[in-house]
Amino acid sequence: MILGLHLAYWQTSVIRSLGVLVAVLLPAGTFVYIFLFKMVSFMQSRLGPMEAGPYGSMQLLAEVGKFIQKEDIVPDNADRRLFKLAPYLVVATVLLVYLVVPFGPKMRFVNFDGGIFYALAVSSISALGVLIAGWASANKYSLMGGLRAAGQLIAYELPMVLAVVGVVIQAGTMNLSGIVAAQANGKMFGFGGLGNPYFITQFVGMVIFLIAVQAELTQTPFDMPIAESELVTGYITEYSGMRFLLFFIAEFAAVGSFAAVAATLFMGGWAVPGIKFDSGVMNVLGPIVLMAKMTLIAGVIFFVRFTYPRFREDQLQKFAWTILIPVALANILVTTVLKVAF
Amino acid sequence: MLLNEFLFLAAALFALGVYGVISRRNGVMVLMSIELILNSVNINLVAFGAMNGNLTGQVFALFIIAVAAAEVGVGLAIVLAIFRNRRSVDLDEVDLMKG
Amino acid sequence: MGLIVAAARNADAPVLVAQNIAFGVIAAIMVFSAFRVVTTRNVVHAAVYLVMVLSGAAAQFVLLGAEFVAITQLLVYVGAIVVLFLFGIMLTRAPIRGEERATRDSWPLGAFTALVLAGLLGYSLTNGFGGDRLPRYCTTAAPLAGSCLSPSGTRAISDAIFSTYLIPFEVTSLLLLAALIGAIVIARRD
Amino acid sequence: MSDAPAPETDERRDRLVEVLRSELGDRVVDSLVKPGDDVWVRVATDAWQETGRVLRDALRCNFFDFLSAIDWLPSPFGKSEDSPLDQRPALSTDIVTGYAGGETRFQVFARVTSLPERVSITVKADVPLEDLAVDTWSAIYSGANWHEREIHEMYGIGFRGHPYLAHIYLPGDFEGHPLRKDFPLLARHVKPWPGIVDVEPMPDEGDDAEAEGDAAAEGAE
Amino acid sequence: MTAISDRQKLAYVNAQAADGRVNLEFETEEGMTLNMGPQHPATHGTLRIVAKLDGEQVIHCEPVMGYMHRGYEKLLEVRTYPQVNTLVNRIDWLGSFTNEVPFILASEKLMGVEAPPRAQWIRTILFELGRIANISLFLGDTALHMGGMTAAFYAFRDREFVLNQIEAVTGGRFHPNFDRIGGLKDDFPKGWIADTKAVMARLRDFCDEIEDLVVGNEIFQARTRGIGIIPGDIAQSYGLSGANLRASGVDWDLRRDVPVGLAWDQCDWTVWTHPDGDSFSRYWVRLQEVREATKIVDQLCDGLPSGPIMAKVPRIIKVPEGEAWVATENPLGEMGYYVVSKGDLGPFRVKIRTASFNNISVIPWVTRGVYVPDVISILASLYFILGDIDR
Amino acid sequence: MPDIYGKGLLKGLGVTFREMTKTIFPDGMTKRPSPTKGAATVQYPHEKEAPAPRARGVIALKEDNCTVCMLCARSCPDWCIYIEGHEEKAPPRRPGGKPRTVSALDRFDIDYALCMYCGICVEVCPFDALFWSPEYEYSEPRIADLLHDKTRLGEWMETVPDFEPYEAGSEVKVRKVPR
Amino acid sequence: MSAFLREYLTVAIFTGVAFGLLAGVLSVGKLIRPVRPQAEKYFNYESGVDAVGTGWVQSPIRYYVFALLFVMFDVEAVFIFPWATQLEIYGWFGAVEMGIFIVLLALGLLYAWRKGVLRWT
Amino acid sequence: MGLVESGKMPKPLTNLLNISRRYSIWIFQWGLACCAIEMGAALGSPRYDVMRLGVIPLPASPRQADLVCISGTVTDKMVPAIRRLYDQMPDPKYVISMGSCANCGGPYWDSYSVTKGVDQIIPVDVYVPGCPPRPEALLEGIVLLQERIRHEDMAERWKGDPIVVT
Repeated sequence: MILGLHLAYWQTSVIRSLGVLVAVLLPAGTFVYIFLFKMVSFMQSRLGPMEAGPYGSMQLLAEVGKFIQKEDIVPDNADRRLFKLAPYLVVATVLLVYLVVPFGPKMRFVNFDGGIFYALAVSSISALGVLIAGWASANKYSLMGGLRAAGQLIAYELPMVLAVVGVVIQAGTMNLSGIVAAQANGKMFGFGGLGNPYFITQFVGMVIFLIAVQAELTQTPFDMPIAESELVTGYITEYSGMRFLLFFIAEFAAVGSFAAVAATLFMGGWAVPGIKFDSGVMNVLGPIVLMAKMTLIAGVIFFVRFTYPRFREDQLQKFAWTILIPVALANILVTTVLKVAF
Repeated sequence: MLLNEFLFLAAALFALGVYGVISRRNGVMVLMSIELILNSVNINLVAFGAMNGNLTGQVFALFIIAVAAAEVGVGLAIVLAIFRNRRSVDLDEVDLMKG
Repeated sequence: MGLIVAAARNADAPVLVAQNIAFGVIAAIMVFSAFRVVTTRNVVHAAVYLVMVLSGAAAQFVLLGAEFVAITQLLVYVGAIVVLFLFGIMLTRAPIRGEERATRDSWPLGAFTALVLAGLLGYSLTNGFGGDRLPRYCTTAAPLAGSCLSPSGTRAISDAIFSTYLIPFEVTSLLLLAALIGAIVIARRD
Repeated sequence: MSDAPAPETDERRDRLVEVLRSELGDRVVDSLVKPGDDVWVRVATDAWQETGRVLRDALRCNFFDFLSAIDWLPSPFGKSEDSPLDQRPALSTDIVTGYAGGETRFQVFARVTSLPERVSITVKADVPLEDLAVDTWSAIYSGANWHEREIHEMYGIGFRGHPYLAHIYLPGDFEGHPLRKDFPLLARHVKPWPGIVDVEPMPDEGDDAEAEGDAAAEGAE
Repeated sequence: MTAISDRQKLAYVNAQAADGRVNLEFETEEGMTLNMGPQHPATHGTLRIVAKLDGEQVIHCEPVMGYMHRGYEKLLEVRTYPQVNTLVNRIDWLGSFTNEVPFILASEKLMGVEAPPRAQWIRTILFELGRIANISLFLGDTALHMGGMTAAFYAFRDREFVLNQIEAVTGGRFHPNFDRIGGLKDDFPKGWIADTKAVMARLRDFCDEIEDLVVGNEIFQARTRGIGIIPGDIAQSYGLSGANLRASGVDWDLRRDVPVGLAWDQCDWTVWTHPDGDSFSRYWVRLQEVREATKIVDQLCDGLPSGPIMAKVPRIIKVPEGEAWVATENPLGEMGYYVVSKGDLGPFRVKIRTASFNNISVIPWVTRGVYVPDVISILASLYFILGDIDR
Repeated sequence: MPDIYGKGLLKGLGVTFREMTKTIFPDGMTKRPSPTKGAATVQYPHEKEAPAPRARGVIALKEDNCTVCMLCARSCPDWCIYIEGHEEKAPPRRPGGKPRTVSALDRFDIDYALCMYCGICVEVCPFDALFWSPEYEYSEPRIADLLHDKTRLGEWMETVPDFEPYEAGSEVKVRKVPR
Repeated sequence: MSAFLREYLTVAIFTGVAFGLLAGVLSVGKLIRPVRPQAEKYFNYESGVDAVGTGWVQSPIRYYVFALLFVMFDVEAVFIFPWATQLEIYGWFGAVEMGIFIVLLALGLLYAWRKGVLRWT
Repeated sequence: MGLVESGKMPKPLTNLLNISRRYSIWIFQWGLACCAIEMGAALGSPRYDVMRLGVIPLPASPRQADLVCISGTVTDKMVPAIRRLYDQMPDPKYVISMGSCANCGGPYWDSYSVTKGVDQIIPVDVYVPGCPPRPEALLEGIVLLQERIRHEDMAERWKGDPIVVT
């Protein structure tokens, strides 16, 4: 009986895992198509993929089909095992972040007490994968790219963590479902009609968080690690075929995961004002609402990416340490004082 | 589960860490070995905490993680200083007493 | 292997079989990785093995119900300290094929010390805590404190820090400050 | 080309030559001034470097245009526009040098400009055949560095005192100095000229230029 | 803004210090050598930059050229004058028509002929169109090298209109082969002038767009201001020309200062200079240059004189013996031909003085002590065309 | 330095945003979106933009006009025109006249793999036998196929556009393409 | 089994499934992708030429200082988070305690700032 | 080892793979001379926008590229680099030779430093004539290449040793 139960648990877990993979790949693919192919093209007065399928909608399938049949090259000088391990690490960290994001009152994969803390911890591991990828390629561009990337990831991990603290102070919990509830049921200056979405009351925190996300994702203006005009493609210079595709997927899945976290932290997650917070219909509606919010945030990320030039490495570090982190600390102090005083 | 399982695991890590500290030439590797030792302590603390049903063990594990961070920071800085002066992180070649 | 067998033998209740197996597998990985940390010739490999030890430790913390410590272990150890290690390694030249001579000539002494230590520890542990069992995992929603192994919430840890361990907490910040300044002074000195 | 008729004298350019003569004495071998157009000065080989210094310091010709060389030997190959089977016409090997004269096959020449005066000068110096080298200008005009490397590669002329006289354009194992007139362009020798195929000339077409011009005019109508 | 003299002084001091370090560092085998090129996205094709690094700081940076060396000066010796004319198009392949003009002018000088006024005006119009086609790409490309990819797309988009106009006249988008000794090959087709004026208006809009998108952007300014400062006297000593020289505060434009017989003196335009000499000022000066060029084209289109486009020259061109030098203010800077003729069908020796060769010879000087990303921005702002360097 | 920090950043976003709306909504925000109309793109394989009539795309040969004078082959800087001909008797122009000697064209090849598209051959041809056509679609998987013989060169003749009239003030006469 | 462990088991299973899927895709690719070993294919890419120099990056010490700062502040964050959840209960006492803690570490940042380690030159 | 080399690939799968290769061609960002600018126009100009055809101009490293367009003059100094970069691209890979210079030396056919055609060093799939070819001409070449990829028999391609042209 217990065995049967365990088996059932296994099965449900596997099914749920596949569900998460869909939840990862769907937004990632959507973002690639909408933003990388189409929005940027429109911003540049052109059309983007048109031939593969109607309006180029099959382009992504073609990409996958192409990369799967590309030769897989591991350079002679590279550290074979670590070279092969690195993409797994990078992808896995991204996937694991998705696990804690709630998509509805019951639509969630795990419900951790320290949900946001877990998300930050897991995402900080990707710096490791990037460093290993850069080192194991035995390539100068890769190594410099890896070092830059890791230096940047850790420099912006901190403002991100500190920006979240403000939300945690306001919500009084680290559980992401709890944060959603706190926003849906909260009051803003005594007015509860819209709940208390933190993008208003934690505006500074959100700006810091989004800037940090931009940097964590190594998107322009913070894309020096993969700055093609300097370091070719940085730490992925030596990767070919499927392994490269894994990095590519990871990049866009990470956009999705950070957008999901940001949407949950600052925009009320899957909840919408006006619909009762924990009604069953939100289990269906919630994922759609969250996806819409994610798309909005990802849109901003790519909008900025395709508009700005990039910083220099030291300017980026200086920006993080002399502006973002002090501001984030001040934000914590202000939030603390407000929370305690009122 | 037995408490001893965790304690044995910690002991094994501790012994390996001690071996590493004594036998490694590379200063960075010695620091890593020290990390093993600190981790074994952490496992012990948390296990005892669970055994006794209070949070002291966990809180102290947190403090130890903080201490480990400080230790690695200073330790690596020393290794780097040595490296800059001697172009080597080989502890055999570095006799600090001589200067 | 022995650990897995031991774990399986110690299975005192069916519910705990899974935990014991999990413990055994993780412990075996940890010990193997720790062994490789102190024996591999390649510094970067050593760092990667260290990551496995540290993640294994985090998993053990989860088994012990210490969720917050486990995540902290990931955040600080894996996400920060190992990265610091890797930076240190890359600042000090890590040949991709590993070092020619990674161990000192005195390694037998180290091995001997470690073996003696392990023997002593094993003996004393078997003597001291031979039959002590950890409390079972709580199954009820509101367990009595201390009677069973329950995940300790972040709030509880926070309460502990901000009541009993306030002084150590503040001292920690002093320690970190001192370490920071010290490390900067050492690293920047030309 | 200005609309006004060229003036007979050109004070600015004459002054350039005068100052050079007063500074260098009889080491200014020859000079030519085209009023309102340009000025050429040829100096002795051993005065090459000093000329540069005088130009920069005394004449404020701070702007460095270029430094180059020339091989006055007529090409022994022509344009290779003939059948490889045919006898090559014997081309003259007499060296006829250009403005301001010259005595040897190779000459280096450089051009600098004085921006405030808005006047440029071309200076030349012979390179003795027995020792193909002159003094470097790279200490006087920083830009001369690469130009001298280029000349060294293209003509084999050395520059004494140059900091780094290495190949600049060609791969390291390239042999020969391409801009010397006796360096053949092999492709032109190997490939038969497609214009040699023997067809009778058209009745209304001669070989001389005027007739062709007429033919073209006819064709255009 | 810091006073420029202070900044230049600082640049001097830094350069001196870097000089001392170069000698020291080259002896000790420390540091890393970063190789960029021959295939590298930052080098516009095939330039190779070998940089000796200390961390991310450049100790010494040496350009390696010759990957595009095609032996122009030798090839021109075996070609006739019409054939030379078509070959030199390909030196600065973005400037198209501007390459032909100084050569033709030098040949005309030797032959003593002068093109009729209409031909000179058309030459000037096409010259300025070539400048716009060239520099508008620079405006986008530099932004691209600093990560702002959208500007490059805008540049390509609006450049197409200029190329269309050039093609409508000359038949070639890049390589017009349109200039002839004594005049031009052909005249404007009907309706061309109206189209051109519309295109010029469009390009002024493009300049405004670039102003908003790139020049005004704080990140771009942070990346370029105070980076890669070249003082005026250093620039002259290296023979920098064009916008690079003017951005160093030297007011020198061959179009204005050394008239060669084209129609620039017939219209009203400004020579822009900038006192700073850094990457930003080079970008800024070029942006203004595009604007001025559109003004010049507009004015010349309005006042185009009627008449023939060809002077009387023999059908087969033999240039009399002599030496002549003509340089014009090309998009990249001063481009001149020193033509030595022996009275044959083709020139005896042609020394091609290209702007880029001198412009990038300053790279080892200017990149000492900067960071790797700055090398990119300095390279981009110096603006070179490989064909123009290597010939 | 800018007076207000961040103003330039916002302006930049504005530029790209305006362009995006212009592309998606070419007829204004109220009409339905139509990027294919709003974008500057010409969708090449499906729609083609006619190049300028003077564009130098490919050289067409009017075989009847060629007199095998070799001028084009001689003035070609790339030596990429190969002409062979022979002399033959042609019927007299007027009935009863003497038979003429004409040069008949056996081979007229242009190697487009080598051609530099300078147009010197077209310019020097005194008999109106060579013309520029703006056609550009003749890529080949085999390089040998880029050598166009006289039949293929003759086929291009259909694509040769008429010469355009000139801008006001010009004194150049407009030529005619022989059909 | 407790709900708490069960959720972590989900994480473990999920990781396993994800890794398995990635490995599966890679091994499917192995079937349909060519292998054409050529010596030069496995040389390291360096813009098309042989690697120049020893290839070892002497990465700047400042990277280390940044990493160090990060570690210290990361540890700080670890203590801030539990505190943040309970702030409502601690009130002013908690605010002051954490204020001291943060200010002490901010002093470190200030020190680094004044020492010039945040700048590159 | 693989199905492809053995020629045992099922027909529908081959079709599928060919189609995906056809619509996903990552073109190496690498230009040599004048043609590079026209290639840049094809890749970067909104008027041509090669991305429509599924040609993605992202990769700056040969490891991720499927197609290299040799756009411009190939000099003797450049030859080893071209060969190296071509070798470093993972199979299956394609080459377009763009313009007269790359086809067989073009205007520099008689130069002492220019290689007479890139097909002397690497195998070429499509030759695009022109000096430089218009961007549309390159697009035509790409469409031609896509047609060829669509009907390509991979087993044929992988038969025998790697193609080495010396």
